[in-house]
Amino acid sequence: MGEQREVITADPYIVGKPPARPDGKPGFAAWTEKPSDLSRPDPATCSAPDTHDHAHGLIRVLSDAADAEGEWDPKMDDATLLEGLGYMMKLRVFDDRMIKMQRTGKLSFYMRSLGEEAIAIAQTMALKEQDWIFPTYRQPGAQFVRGRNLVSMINHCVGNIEDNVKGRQMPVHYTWKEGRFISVSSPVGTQFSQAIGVAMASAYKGLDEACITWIGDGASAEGDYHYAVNFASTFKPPVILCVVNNQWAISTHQNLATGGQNFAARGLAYDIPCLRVDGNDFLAVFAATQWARQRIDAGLGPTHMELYTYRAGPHSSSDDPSVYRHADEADYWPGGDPVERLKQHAIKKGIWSEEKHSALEKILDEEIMAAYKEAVKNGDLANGPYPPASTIFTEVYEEVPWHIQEQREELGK
Amino acid sequence: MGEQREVITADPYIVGKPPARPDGKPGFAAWTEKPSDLSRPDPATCSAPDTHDHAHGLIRVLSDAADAEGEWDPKMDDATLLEGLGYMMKLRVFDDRMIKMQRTGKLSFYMRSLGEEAIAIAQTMALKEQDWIFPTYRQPGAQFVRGRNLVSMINHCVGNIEDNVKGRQMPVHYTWKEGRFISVSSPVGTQFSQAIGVAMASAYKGLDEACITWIGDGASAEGDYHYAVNFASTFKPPVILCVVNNQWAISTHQNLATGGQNFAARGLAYDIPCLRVDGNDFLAVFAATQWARQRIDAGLGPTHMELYTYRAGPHSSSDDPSVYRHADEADYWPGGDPVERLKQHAIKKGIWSEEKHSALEKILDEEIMAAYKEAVKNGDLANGPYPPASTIFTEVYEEVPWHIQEQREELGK
Amino acid sequence: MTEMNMIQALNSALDERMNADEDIVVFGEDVGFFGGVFRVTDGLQKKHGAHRIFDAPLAEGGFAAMAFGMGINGLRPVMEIQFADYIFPAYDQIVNEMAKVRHRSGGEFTCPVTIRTPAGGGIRGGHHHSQSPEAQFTHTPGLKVVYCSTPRNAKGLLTSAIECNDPVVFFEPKRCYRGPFYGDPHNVPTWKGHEDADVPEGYYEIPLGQANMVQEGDACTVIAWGTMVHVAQQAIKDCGISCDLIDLQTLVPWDRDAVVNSVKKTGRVVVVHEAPKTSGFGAEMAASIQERCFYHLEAPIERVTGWDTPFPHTTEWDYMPSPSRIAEAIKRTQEE
Amino acid sequence: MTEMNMIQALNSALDERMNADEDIVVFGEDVGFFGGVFRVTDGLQKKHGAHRIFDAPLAEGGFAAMAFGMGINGLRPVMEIQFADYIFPAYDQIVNEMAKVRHRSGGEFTCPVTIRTPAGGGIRGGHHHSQSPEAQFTHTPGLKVVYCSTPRNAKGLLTSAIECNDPVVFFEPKRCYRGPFYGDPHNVPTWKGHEDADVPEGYYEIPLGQANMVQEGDACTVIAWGTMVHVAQQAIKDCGISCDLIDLQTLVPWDRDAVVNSVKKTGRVVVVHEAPKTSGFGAEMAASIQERCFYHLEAPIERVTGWDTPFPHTTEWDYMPSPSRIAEAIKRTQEE
Ligand SMILES: Cc1ncc(C[n+]2csc(CCOP(=O)(O)OP(=O)(O)O)c2C)c(N)n1
Ligand SMILES: Cc1ncc(C[n+]2csc(CCOP(=O)(O)OP(=O)(O)O)c2C)c(N)n1
Ligand SMILES: [Mg+2]
Ligand SMILES: [Mg+2]
Repeated sequence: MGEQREVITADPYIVGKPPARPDGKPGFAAWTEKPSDLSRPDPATCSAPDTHDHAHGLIRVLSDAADAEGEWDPKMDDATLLEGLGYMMKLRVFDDRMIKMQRTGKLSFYMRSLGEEAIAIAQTMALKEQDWIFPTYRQPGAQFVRGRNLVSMINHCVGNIEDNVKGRQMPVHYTWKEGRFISVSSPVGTQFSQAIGVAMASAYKGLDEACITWIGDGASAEGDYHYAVNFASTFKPPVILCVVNNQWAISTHQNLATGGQNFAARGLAYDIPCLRVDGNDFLAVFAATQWARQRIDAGLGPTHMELYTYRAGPHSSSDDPSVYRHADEADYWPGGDPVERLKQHAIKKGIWSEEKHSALEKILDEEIMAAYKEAVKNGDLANGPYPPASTIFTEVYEEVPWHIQEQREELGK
Repeated sequence: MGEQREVITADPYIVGKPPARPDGKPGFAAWTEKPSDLSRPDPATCSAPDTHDHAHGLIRVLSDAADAEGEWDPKMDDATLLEGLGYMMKLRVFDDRMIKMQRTGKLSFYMRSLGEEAIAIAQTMALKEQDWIFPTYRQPGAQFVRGRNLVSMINHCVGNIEDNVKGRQMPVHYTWKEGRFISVSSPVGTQFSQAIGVAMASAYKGLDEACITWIGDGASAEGDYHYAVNFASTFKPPVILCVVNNQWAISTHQNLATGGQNFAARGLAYDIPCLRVDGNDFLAVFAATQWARQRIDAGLGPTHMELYTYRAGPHSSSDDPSVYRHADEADYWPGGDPVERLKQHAIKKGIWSEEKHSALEKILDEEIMAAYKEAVKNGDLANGPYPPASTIFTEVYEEVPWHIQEQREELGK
Repeated sequence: MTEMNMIQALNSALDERMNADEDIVVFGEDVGFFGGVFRVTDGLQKKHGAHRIFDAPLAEGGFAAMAFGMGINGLRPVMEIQFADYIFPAYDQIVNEMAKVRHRSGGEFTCPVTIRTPAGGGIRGGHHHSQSPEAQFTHTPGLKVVYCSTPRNAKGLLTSAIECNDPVVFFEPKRCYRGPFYGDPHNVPTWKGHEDADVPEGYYEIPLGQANMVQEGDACTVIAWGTMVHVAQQAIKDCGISCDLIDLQTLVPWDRDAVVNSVKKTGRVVVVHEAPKTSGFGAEMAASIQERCFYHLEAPIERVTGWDTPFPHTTEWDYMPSPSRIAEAIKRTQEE
Repeated sequence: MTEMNMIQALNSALDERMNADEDIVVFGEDVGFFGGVFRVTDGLQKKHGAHRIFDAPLAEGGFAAMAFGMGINGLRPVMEIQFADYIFPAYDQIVNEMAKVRHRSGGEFTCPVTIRTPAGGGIRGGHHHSQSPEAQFTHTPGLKVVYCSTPRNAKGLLTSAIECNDPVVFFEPKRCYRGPFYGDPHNVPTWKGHEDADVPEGYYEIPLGQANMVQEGDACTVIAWGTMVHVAQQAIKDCGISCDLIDLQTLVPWDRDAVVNSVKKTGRVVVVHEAPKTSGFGAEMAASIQERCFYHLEAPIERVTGWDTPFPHTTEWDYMPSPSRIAEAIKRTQEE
């Protein structure tokens, strides 16, 4: 890091500011880190102090020239690599479709993963099938890896009668227990500390299960972040704690949210190995997560990592970032686009081409459009049908208690 | 540090344990740190990374031979040194008297500072008169430095009609605005994050005021700890954040409360200079605090420090530590006693003697006994009189609202 | 007088107070440069400076603690919780700390903090963008609790809240930010032309503890706050029964005289709120009214409330009290 | 049957459940080796192992989150909050997370957590060791709320709470740990010889949602929970009026039939609790009873409660409802 933090005022106390507001010139310090900068310590013996450089540097695999380099190169086989590329593309197409549909009122609201697709996808691919995924709204991509049915995802987003959470939560708040994808909750940060418990329960039962969870740069200011890190430090459960630093929390740049611009290193003092990872480098994200999983295999417990990335789109469908950041800020971001970077790498490797890419995009578009059409047969937010009003009263408790039963009868639906 | 953390079980997850339970042999790693180990960086230019060694080592001034040594030696003048010794002795005599009186029912409850007297006293002496003190129950000593009337302190502890908080809080929950000693609150940790606001308000008003606050090793697990550190990192207000690591939180040893045994270093990743200080070394505590205050003078804002000490007595008058730790554990503690260490130093310097010490003890005992007798004239918990029942209803709001007025009338007192 | 929507009225109160009183500082998530996700603080940073109004780190408990510290050290902080659903990480700082510091310190320290927060449903917010947690604060001595309902009382009450030397939790019905809501999601009027959209531009206060008699009648007393004031008004219109409609405005301390006098007149009561029924503030209203007006009551006090369930997303119109549910309740009070 | 005090009864419930069900884990501050500051978990670590019962870091919000995570992943955690006053840092995890996860996940994830916590006054605990915050949980759908009062129901109810597949907040009246409290601080009986100190040693449950009719009478219905059950019993004795005394035991969901049937019989009601009056659970009782029994009521429902102030230290006997205040209220109900 070492970047100078930009401030609006230091008098009487510091109030930070982003590198640029809409009328300024966006600035990001160029990345000097190279894939060859950092060693890959043995995960089965590595201690927290051994990761000092990894917490302060940046783990990369894909070079600017789109080659895979350095000790962290996971040497991914071609099929897996293309699979990952496909999931990222799928998520992007999916997000685009949903945003379009949101504009027509079929969904109340939507949140894209734009620019951050590599994270949940590469990470889920690096984990075992039985591992628990405890996401925020910015990691829906994990579901593609685990093979969730698209129609079911869309049923949820449009809140129709087939929504598996019965129209109770806003779109993007997926639940999918079968895929070990734990219910998304709106209060930011809560999952981070809860993941400790999930991992401890797996360990308690003697199962080979890990739990991965994420928190945003913004939400890492919540108490839950500290609980998670300190409890992970204390009990050493099989958990992977990921701070997704996409630079922004709605309109609040990380320069306003903390004075320590490096999130990764926070775990060192808690005796947890820490990695800072190029979040837009599919291979680096995969490799770092695989390393963390290997630590868990070795019985060593938690890893803390920062995924350094950039929120390329608006916070949500309700947000217009051009009010608070430069409209072209994304163009100045030196970290590139995760899909584009992996695509170029695959092309360079000779296993992919522009034509194949376009063709796949088209297939995905059709697949998603088909799923969408299938889903809205079950209704959508604009037109219904919705889950019946009776679902308001069920599953509040295991059994409906008398007072809720009375209320249900009062509603008479 | 580097001490191996002791655990009861590592299967299926780690559960720590103290070096010894009542039937074991107490163990503390010997201190290898010497007063000459650590440099004293220029407070007006020092950055967080410059304190790496200070966060991981231990700042000491008083050597095992009771000399003042090393760069951190504050070169305290004799009068000030003896003044400090006197305050520590006074606090200890005061605590002893109160514990005795608690046993007779004159107080409901009491908490001593035994073994930790140097902390609040040296720190308050190192600060400016106008600085805010935001204590836990373990820093009453600050009041002696600021000259609080003993009778008033005792009036509070025995909860009589002259208690300035009107019998509303338990003993040791002092409030003394005139001395800029902010009201003690039972929920642990809350003051730590609140201190940020106190410091920001002082800065906002353009006043040369700092705020010092403390939190226990146990309570540092609360969200408030993280809020404080991250807000201090963000706004850089004139605050001194002190973690008092006295090894125990009631029966819970720090080995059960975190896996990272060093509390000091936690602030580094937040871009806050961090010091780890021998908390039983009056001169080191003074010097470190003076240094932090000089940073504030220079407009640089927060310092984070760990005061490494040992809770030599029970948690409170309700506690019997021999149930959960070795009865003689204190004897194994290598950090010595803060009063004894400063006393020996003063004797070695030729400005103090055993006779003077005993004489002062006697004077203090009489002074406190006299204050005690004076205070209980205003009543005590065993016999009353208590603050009138009407004080239940006042100062809940600025003015008594109608519903509370009605209730007061209902009570009819 | 200027016509304002509720957002503008709140902005105007903040602006006027910040002009008048240097001790006011404002913070919360996204309230600085951006002006808040609902735009209530729009333009204020430019006017008053980043040291007076700024974005806080995303930690409600943390900036509540900061507000506490500023409050006891002479400032008058106004903090925004982005959605009332997210006030709970700050709950300890509010109920154990802010609420008690005056009392616990024998009056030496006071905490004049205002906590503004958009609350309530009607925006398809689901579980965690729709709650109306006022009752979770009314049980804590030391806090004042306010719930505005129109641009006019939003300004008047916020001014008083900021001036108040006690901590105030100030709820804003987000559904009514841009227009009143009469219970029909397909009817989305703005505040334009509404008489309560006429808001004084300068200093304007409505004392805390004072209810607003929205309309008078003699057959039933309808008590509501927030969005439900408008829904209840629609219900009264729909059922054609002559009602007193009391907008409580301040829940703690509530306006005893307004309520008791009305109930003594009508003998019938319907209390309406969005929050779940069990232990909602309607319970306190009902309990207190029967204590004070027992011999005047001609029918059971009715509560029309949200259900005792989490707040749903797609089916929210089946959750929020509707004009017809309220009208039914009013009618039931007349049957006896 | 063995004679137990409340601490032993709770310990026995935990022990029996931990023996029977491997999925139970127990944690909280000082509950491990030490056995808890009130000794409720004494000896259990030795018996069941440190992986099943251990000290949590001092972070109520943190170990509530841990309980949540364990709960949704198949365990049945029982966590202790050392004093109910310290439950608020965990409030968000309890009301926004535990309470809602079953519903929000369409029933895919459930959270069978039990939160035990000593509550209430009478031990000179002042502001922050005396609160009785049950009402702050009864307003949250998805939570069950229990308040025990004797060794016998402590064991029976805790067993049911642990077995319950919903999150349960379980309040223990710390004043009654070692003996019942009849409102006279100078009279400190133990549980010895009390009929409710006879507790079954093995599995023993009392269903949640069921009240206990402590004694029967016909002139008034007195409803209480926790310590106040005993104080109310004393008051009934003192005033010599024939009363039904209902120990509610479970507040959510409360026992409608027991309450309604009694009120229909007596026509008069006094609700007693320690917590402040405004928005206390007594408000819900009064509101619900007048809804359901309006035409049977002969007098206003009385609430005898703590005052709407923080809980004091030296003057706590002027704060807690006393037998004489309760007796006065019972008498008032007879006057009409
Ligand atoms: C406890 C809580 N406070 C506030 C919000 C409102 N909110 C939703 S997302 C968000 C910003 C989150 O930023 P970050 O953590 O960086 O995640 P990102 O959106 O960048 O992925 C805020 C303030 C919330 N959902 N929960
Ligand atoms: C929020 C909260 N939880 C629990 C308690 C009960 N309690 C009082 S002191 C204490 C231990 C504190 O230990 P530590 O922070 O190390 O401070 P020390 O007593 O050692 O000075 C506990 C658990 C409390 N007062 N507040
Ligand atoms: Mg972000
Ligand atoms: Mg300690």
